[in-house]
Amino acid sequence: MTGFIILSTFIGLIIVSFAAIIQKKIADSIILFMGVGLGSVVLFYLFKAPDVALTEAVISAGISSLIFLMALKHLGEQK
Amino acid sequence: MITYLGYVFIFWGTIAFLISAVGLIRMPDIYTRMHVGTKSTTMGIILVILGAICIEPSWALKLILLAIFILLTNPLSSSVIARASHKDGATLELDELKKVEK
Amino acid sequence: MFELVTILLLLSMMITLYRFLKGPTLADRVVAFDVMNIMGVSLLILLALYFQRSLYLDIALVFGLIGFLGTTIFGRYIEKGI
Amino acid sequence: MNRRKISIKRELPTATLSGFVLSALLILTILNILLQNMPHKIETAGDLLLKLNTTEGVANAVTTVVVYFRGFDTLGEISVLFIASMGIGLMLRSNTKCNIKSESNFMLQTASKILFPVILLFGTYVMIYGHLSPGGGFQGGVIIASGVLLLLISDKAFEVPHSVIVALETFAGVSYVLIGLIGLLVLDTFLGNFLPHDISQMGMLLSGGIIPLIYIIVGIKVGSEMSMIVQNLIKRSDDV
Repeated sequence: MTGFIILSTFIGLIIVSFAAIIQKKIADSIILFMGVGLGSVVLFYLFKAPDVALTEAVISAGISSLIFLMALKHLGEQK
Repeated sequence: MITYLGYVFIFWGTIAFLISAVGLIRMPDIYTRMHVGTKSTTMGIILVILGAICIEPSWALKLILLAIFILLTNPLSSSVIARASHKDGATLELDELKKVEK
Repeated sequence: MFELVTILLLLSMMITLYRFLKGPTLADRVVAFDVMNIMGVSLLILLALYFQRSLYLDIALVFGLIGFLGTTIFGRYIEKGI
Repeated sequence: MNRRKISIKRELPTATLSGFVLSALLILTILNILLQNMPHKIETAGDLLLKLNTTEGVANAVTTVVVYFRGFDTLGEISVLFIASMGIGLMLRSNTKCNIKSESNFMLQTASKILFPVILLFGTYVMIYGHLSPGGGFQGGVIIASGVLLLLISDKAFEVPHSVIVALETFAGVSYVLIGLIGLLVLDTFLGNFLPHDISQMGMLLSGGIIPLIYIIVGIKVGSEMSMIVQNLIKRSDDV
């Protein structure tokens, strides 16, 4: 059962991260990157590494998206 | 016996999640999607937490704390999204009131 | 019983992933991300029940408490407030 | 300038790709057979760490490594974070305009005042119980910085007072080195565990000796530095 969950999480993670690369707007890429963070938390949890999972959850929930969005605003949106 | 009750609770919670996911595809615009996505998942997570309390009664403190956190934060995100998309200029797809005003 | 519940949850996560990938505007993606956050919390609870470790609930607590911050930041970005 | 259009099908060397896939499958099969024949009782690194845990009275193996055996490295990591915070503050200092354009939602303004103490309490819980459950100083500090971030994006007038941040950071840095030096005096190692730690009490809060103390100090330092970074990114109006 655990193997099935790991496999489906892997497939979803690969699809989301591929979609994050090919987006036209950068803000779309950032929200897809947040999805990658969520999937990797579940994956670390399944590999029984709760410390790493907690760190990833804390970082990717709030701080990471703020830093990316602020960098996007500083640089200006490209067409 | 109480374990089976817990699994029944968790089953209905996942049914609520499934309804929410189908509604997220089915609905035409952002306001209805926001409505479907937040109301139904709140009920789903509360049912899952109730089921987990029935299965493992000794974890009740942490799970009730988790339910309180979810009840505090989930309506907040939905209201922020609704206000943001209204300011961004999103419109309703099926607006019945526009016919009345004409 | 556990298998049925988990497969239902993974199925609904997959359906939500469709809206998350396709969504025409940014707000659609943010709503789908919020829904996936809550589904992820319930998946973590189910896995803690499966592994029989109450310590693993801490990660679900973190997601329940500060998982909404990403949604809030993106909402403030969409309304051009931040 | 009309470049010849090359179709993807012709560019992709299908024979080579299928050769790669076949050889990868072969290697996987051989590895599987080799791993199946290994003896099952292997003493992994986790087992060794669990044996060490019983001598130190700490229930979390990661904490044993991070604080006991790599305590000096933790000091270096904290100073790296300090340098990053200082660099962001220096780079964004010249621009003195407020970056928040409009007032936020009324619900968000009300809820942030209720949620901030809860987030603060939860961050402290993650810090203090770092030696018994997943978590530690860095994670607790980042949770507290997330609470500050919630206040910053909900309230236009809120600003973290600079002098408080400076005082907290100085206090945390000085006391980390002082505790390490006391350990060096008493037990001949940097960050030696000079407080009583019973093995029989493993699993209780006070069983870790100086571990909760060090985690509180690391959490204060990380929290103040991360909230300074967040405030510099959002407001860009520090008047130092």
